[in-house]
Amino acid sequence: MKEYFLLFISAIFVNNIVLAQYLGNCPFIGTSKKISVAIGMGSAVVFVATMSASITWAVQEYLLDPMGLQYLQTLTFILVIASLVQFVEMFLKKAVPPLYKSLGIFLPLITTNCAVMGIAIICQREEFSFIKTVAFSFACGMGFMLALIVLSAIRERIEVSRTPKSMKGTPIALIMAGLMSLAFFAFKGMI
Amino acid sequence: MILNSLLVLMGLGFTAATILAVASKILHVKEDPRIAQVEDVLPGVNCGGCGYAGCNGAANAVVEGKSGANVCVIGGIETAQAVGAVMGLEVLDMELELAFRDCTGGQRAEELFNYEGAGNCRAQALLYGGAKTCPEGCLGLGTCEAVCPFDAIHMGPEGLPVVDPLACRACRKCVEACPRGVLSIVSMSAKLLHLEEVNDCLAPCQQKCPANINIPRYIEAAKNGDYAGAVNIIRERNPLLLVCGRVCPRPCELDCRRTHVDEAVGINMIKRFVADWEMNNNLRLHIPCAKETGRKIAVIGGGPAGLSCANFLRRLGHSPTIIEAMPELGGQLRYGIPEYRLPKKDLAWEIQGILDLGIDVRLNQKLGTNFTINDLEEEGFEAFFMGIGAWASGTMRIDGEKAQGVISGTEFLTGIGLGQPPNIGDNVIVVGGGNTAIDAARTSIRLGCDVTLLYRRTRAEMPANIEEIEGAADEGVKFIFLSAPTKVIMDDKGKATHLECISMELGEPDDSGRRRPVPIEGTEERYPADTIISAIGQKPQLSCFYTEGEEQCNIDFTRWRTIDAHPQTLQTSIPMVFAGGDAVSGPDSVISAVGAGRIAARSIHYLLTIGKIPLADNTLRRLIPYTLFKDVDGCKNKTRTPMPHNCSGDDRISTFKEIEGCLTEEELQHETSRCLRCGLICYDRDIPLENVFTNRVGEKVE
Amino acid sequence: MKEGLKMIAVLTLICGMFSVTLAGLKEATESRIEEQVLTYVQGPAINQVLSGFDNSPVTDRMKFTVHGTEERVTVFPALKEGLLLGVALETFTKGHGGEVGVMVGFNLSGENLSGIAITTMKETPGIGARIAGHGFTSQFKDHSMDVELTSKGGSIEGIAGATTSSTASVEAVKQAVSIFQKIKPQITQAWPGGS
Amino acid sequence: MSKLWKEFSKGLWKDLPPFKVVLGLCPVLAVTKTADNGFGMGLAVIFVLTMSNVLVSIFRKIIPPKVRIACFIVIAASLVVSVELLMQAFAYPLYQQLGIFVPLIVVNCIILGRAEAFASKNPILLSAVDGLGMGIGFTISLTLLGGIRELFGYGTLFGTRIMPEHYKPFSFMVEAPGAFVCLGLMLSAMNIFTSWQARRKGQAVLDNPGHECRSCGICSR
Repeated sequence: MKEYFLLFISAIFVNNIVLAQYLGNCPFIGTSKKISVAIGMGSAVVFVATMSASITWAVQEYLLDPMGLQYLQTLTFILVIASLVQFVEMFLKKAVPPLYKSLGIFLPLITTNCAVMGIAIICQREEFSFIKTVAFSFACGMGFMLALIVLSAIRERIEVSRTPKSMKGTPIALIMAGLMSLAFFAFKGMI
Repeated sequence: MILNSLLVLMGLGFTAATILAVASKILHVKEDPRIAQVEDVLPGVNCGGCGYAGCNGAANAVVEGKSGANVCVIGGIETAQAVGAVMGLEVLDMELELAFRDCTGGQRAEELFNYEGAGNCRAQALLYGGAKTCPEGCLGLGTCEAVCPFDAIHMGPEGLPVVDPLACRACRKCVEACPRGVLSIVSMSAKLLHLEEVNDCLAPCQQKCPANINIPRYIEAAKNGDYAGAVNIIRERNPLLLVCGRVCPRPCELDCRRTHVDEAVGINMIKRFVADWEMNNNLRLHIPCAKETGRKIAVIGGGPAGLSCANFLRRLGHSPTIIEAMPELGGQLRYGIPEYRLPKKDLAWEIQGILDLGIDVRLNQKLGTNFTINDLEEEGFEAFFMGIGAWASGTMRIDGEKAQGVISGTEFLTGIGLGQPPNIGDNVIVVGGGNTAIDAARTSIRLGCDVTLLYRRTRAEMPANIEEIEGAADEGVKFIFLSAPTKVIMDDKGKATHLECISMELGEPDDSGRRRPVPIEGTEERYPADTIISAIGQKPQLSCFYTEGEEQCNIDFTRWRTIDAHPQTLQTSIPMVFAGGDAVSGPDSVISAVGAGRIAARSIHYLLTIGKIPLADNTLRRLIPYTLFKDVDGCKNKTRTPMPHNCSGDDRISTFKEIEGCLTEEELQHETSRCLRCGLICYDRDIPLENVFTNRVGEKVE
Repeated sequence: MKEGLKMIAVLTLICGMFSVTLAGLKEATESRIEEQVLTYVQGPAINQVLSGFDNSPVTDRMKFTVHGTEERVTVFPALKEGLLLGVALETFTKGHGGEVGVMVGFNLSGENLSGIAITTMKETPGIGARIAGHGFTSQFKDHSMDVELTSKGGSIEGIAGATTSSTASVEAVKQAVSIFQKIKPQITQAWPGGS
Repeated sequence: MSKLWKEFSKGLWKDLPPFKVVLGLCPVLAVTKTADNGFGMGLAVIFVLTMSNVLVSIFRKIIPPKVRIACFIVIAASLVVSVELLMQAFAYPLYQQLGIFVPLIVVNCIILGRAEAFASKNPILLSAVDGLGMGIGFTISLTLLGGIRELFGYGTLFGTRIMPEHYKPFSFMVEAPGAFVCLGLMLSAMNIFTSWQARRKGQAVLDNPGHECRSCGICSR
């Protein structure tokens, strides 16, 4: 139990997927202008990351490893993730329309989110068990969501404050992200 | 290994593709195929500028008809045409929407405190709601300019955003960004449909005007020489500007802030100038109408209320038909107001302009006699407007009223209007103190009679316009105040010869706030009269609503025997029937009828399009107290231009020539320059505004 | 349906095409990649556990079959002027978070360990991961072939709080010792002994 | 020729990623600890981008629109796998340094973005030139950013000591926060430069020169 707790803390705070591991930065900057959007995108990432990490775990364990085709990891993973995302989108649209309305529009944005692919690959490189993979990918997704929501909250405030003209928009967002990352550094001592 | 790789990858590709292909079949949500087509032609950027959730959401909205082909704000006309091609929509018919700034204050609006924080309106609004005294005014820090993705907004020299209509794509970004609701995205229809709300920027004159004409704006336009602009602004609220420019009792001028400096701005003279300018140059400025809807509406009564209602319905895209009982349109404008106040040719010119929008007319058709509402319903009319006016005269309730030579004011004026002046002899007594009484008296003067006007209260209580009373006095009408008729004396043939009257004194104030006249016993007096015109208490003729032989009708009336209609929607007890003008309010001004016509048109439009009539709870109902100042400082006196007169002397009392004239351009310049350009609470001072801080609205800190 | 079939066909074919290309590329680069991996992953570890050689242990590596089993072991020789000084080999045991890989160096002259280095491990950072630290591994330098943790009566101090990781690395060393002893004759045959 | 040059040069300045078009941020931030790494990553991207543009352009006529993205992904992923293999074979230390970001080239928006926005609509040569230009632009940016971070963070440039002996490395620069802040400052500097240039030429100064995620068509799928 303690192990999983540590895994959670580590994935969300210490090794935050965006702020410490540099993954998923495009949507991090791109969808952090409004809190409402950030929440939608964040939950979509949690959902898809958990799901794709689990499936890719199975692909690796039962397909690539037995056949000795580890070198095709990248190719198979991205193929699986892309189809998965598209499938989930179709499924949600049919089965759970309310969820689709709140989450669905972010799903297409996720295919090319390197956080999702990155989490899947990290799970493989760390040789996690299945349960650990699920837990880790979920925690990483939560970390992404946390960072995204915090940044969007900051940006909503920044929007109304005096920033140098050249800093407006993306530059100041990046610097804010840098300061957040610095703040998250403090968690390094936790574990 | 090559074989393995081949098998695994092909297998994977095959599986993925198959699953997706099958899933897309099984999980296929029944969607209009046009959604995908529309989505294909949209830019696919998911920017959200259109207000829908991504391009897919926008495509859905288009297909469901919630949005037009021009849904995409960034795609421009090409995208709109492509979407239109998919949907089979005509793109050019889409109504143009633009960002519109309500506030006119800018730098002249006073500030509560000196703000030196972040240069952003939203930041300033976080601090006590912003530094401007006016609760609705533009803060002027240009957040809208910053958020505009199309570079269409720039801060003007007055500290107000100026929208470039060519660059604006109505993306709503500025509307969302503005913390004060100064900007809105409006189309022409939206402007016509808007009911003034207390948080709009409303100068007192605009609040007071029964039709809520945007007076400061049209005066501003007239001042800048943009007479066409002024005409268009007036037409947003009042299609009868030639008429009102002549006969309006101008309630707006009563509350003009300039009255606290010297005299009210001659608002109506300015209106008349621009209206005459259009007519005299025979311009017939283009009046835009929304896309045709094909909904048929019957407007019963071709008076000011009916004309106004039909005009606005037509401009909103519907197809109204005016059904008029008289041989010509105009109602009281034609048959009540004498020629010397409103020349018939001007009226005809104005009415023609309205009819030219595409309004059908049926003349000589009287409700209840020639047709019923049921007939019209069977004909395909979907809604009805009752603008039947108040044509029935009240009685004097005295003996001998049935005598020959006693006629009602409306009857008399109608006869004149129809070109059949009744034979009234030499001595005429007019009973009543309203405009109808004065009109009857002044008309009788022009027919060469000796006219006496009898009113039971004093001159100060007369409901008629002061100018009218003065005009009547100038023309030789004799007034007998504090006198009420008691009996008509007849000769053997039943013809009236004298009117017996009794003197009155003013007692306690009654419900209307006016002091009730009380007769003084024993003061009866007889006045000789060939004709007695009773011009008191006009009421609507309601008999037309009763089908023959039935006691009841399904429309409700008030206890004053007017039509009972909801004050904000003008809906009657029958949902599809609306009523307005004198028929609802009792005898009232033209401008009130015009205002009612627009409100009814708005209600009908909403009922026909969305099935309900939306009402904001902050609709303007009475004057906003904090906008009515007791004193207006910082302004120098400027004399009001006197009303120009066209004729005098014999010409005036013996012919029906129009009396009042129109301003010259110089006079117009002077008069428009007197306007303080009021906003909700701001106005133009002669002294610069720097360091004028107020702690409460309208009160200066010493 | 026809469109669906085309979709499937195109995707499958593209996958197939690229898989062949990639497999070819993989075949072609396989040996070179192995070399690179050995140079950059095992190389540094070998440098830690062996000393005084002038050859490239990675290039001169050889594979031996452990006597009595099917297992094949790669042995890296340390040669000086063509004479064998010592050898290194890598063994793996199960640790806390996965496999622990240990490179164990043997001194041919003194018949004892020349040192060990951890090549791969995924132990808990800050605790088990300390087995890779100098404090732990240096205990093995010039240690006799008989290694055991103090808790089990030996002389190697385990890492406090990381019994599993310590045991795993010691087990790996033990395993390496047993392999070394089994293949020692083959080694001395393959390279001329220095001593 | 001029058309080719136009397509090529736009990646070098007009649409220079990631400064003018904020795309592919992850590798930009992650692998620019040193100029070396940035340059290596850039080379890998050039290879994948050019090749994927060429391949997409070749296949653009036979790929059904519905599986378009899937096919592009397969093409890009295959190229990335090749890069992985080649890098392991010939530049193993770089492969170790770049780590997880080599496979992640496949999800770099630039690759799919160019495939979708350009290569799927243009002939082979133009696509190749477009990919090459964008790739080189990306490489220059990465090397520049890497150089700056390395210079301040380690005091070296391409591994050679540049800063004076007594310079104390500012290790903030090579950590994650430094990456964000440094990129932010560079973007801002870029803005200042662009507006200065525009003003010099007498053009209207745009407030936000395209730092929106708009140009990448891929997010929308």
